[in-house]
Amino acid sequence: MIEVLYFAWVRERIGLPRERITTDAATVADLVAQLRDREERYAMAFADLGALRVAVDQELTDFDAPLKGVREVAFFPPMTGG
Amino acid sequence: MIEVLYFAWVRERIGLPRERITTDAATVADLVAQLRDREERYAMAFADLGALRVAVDQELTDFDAPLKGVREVAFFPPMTGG
Amino acid sequence: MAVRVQAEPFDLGAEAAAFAATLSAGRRDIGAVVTFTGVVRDDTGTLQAMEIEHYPGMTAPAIQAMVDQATARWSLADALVIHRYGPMQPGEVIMMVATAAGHRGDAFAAAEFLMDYLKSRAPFWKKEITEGGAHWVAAKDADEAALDRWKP
Amino acid sequence: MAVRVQAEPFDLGAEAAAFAATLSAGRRDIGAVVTFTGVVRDDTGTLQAMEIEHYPGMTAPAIQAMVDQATARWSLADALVIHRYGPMQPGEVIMMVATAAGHRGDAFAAAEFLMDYLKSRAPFWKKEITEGGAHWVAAKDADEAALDRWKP
Repeated sequence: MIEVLYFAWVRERIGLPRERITTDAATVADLVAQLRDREERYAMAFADLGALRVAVDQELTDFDAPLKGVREVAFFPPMTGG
Repeated sequence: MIEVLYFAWVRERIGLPRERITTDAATVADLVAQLRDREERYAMAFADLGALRVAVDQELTDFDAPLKGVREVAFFPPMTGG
Repeated sequence: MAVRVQAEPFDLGAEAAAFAATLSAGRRDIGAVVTFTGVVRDDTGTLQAMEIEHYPGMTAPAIQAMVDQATARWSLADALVIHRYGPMQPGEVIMMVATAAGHRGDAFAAAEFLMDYLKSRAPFWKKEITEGGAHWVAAKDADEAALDRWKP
Repeated sequence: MAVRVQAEPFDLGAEAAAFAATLSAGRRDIGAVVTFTGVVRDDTGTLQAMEIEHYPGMTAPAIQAMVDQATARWSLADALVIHRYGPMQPGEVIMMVATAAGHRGDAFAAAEFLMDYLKSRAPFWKKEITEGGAHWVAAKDADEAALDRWKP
């Protein structure tokens, strides 16, 4: 069971801020592929991975990061703080 | 008649902060040569021109600056503000 | 080395004074204090509000990691980062970085480094609300490129 | 664009707050405020006092010319320079630069430019008074070299 979080327009497109997902995905990319297959709103949110960033257990990482032992995955657009 | 000002250790070596000098010197360098010839304390203060800076009418300039029409010349070490 | 992530407005002058006060208490090796303050800008006069979303669990640790990097890289006596989230008005302070060091070079470099990283690596997202609607501010290529100068 | 040359101590927080207040009154094109504050440092614990001499007729106009150069070179909304002269104690504030701009790059660059020029081109001379006596602080090669980066 992984806690999946969405922020900014990813959250708005998917329509919820977080959800618990039971998955056998080996990597973040695998998880994204499973999410895309769920519903149109997920497919839309994950249409362009180049426009997305991912954090695994609250650390920025890449889409090929492994999910073994991971508790939390977050998807969001490039940050715009400061 | 030119108002000549001295700052920091130049002032201390010469022993006064300012004086009025009547001179026919054409350039700052000529004025320095005349001052050096005056007394030992001037010769000491102007021993190394590389260690000095000059302002003419309150603008930083070089030792070959002309003195025609000038009202004020100031001698001092490199600045250390900020 | 303090990091604060908060919704509440704060005052540049009060924070700068408090930062300087902790410095001047007891230590005499500080010659330079730099502050950067980010303000909600409204170039076109159409901005009604700015809203900043963040990632609560990640934000403060991510900023602390940036401060730790800055401390490892430059000779810093102290550093402070305050970043707000939630709704704010044009003219309001969004965030602030302060650095203190023996020499100005370290204080300036660390403050610019922290700003560049906060812009592109801290989990904040800005939304602009105008009469025409709301939109998420896009990341700028220039902000991403600014990180290059800090590569070892 | 204010320049103040004064003997009186001043407070970083109060000056930063006043600078920001004039900015936020009415204009909304400012996104970045940078301050630099110089403090009397005493690394060795032997400094009793610092004394700064200056060239009264030249100081303020020379600094104003630097501010004008900065304004011509970067897109600045406002700038402030305060520099003290006379005696001061370790830990006291010597001087301050503040810049305000639409974007952080302009505000940082103008503040660093002003600092580099103030260090080597404004007519101030520092004297350190220690138990062992008084001596004039020598100009640093590094401060002179710092000006090179601003050459066009």
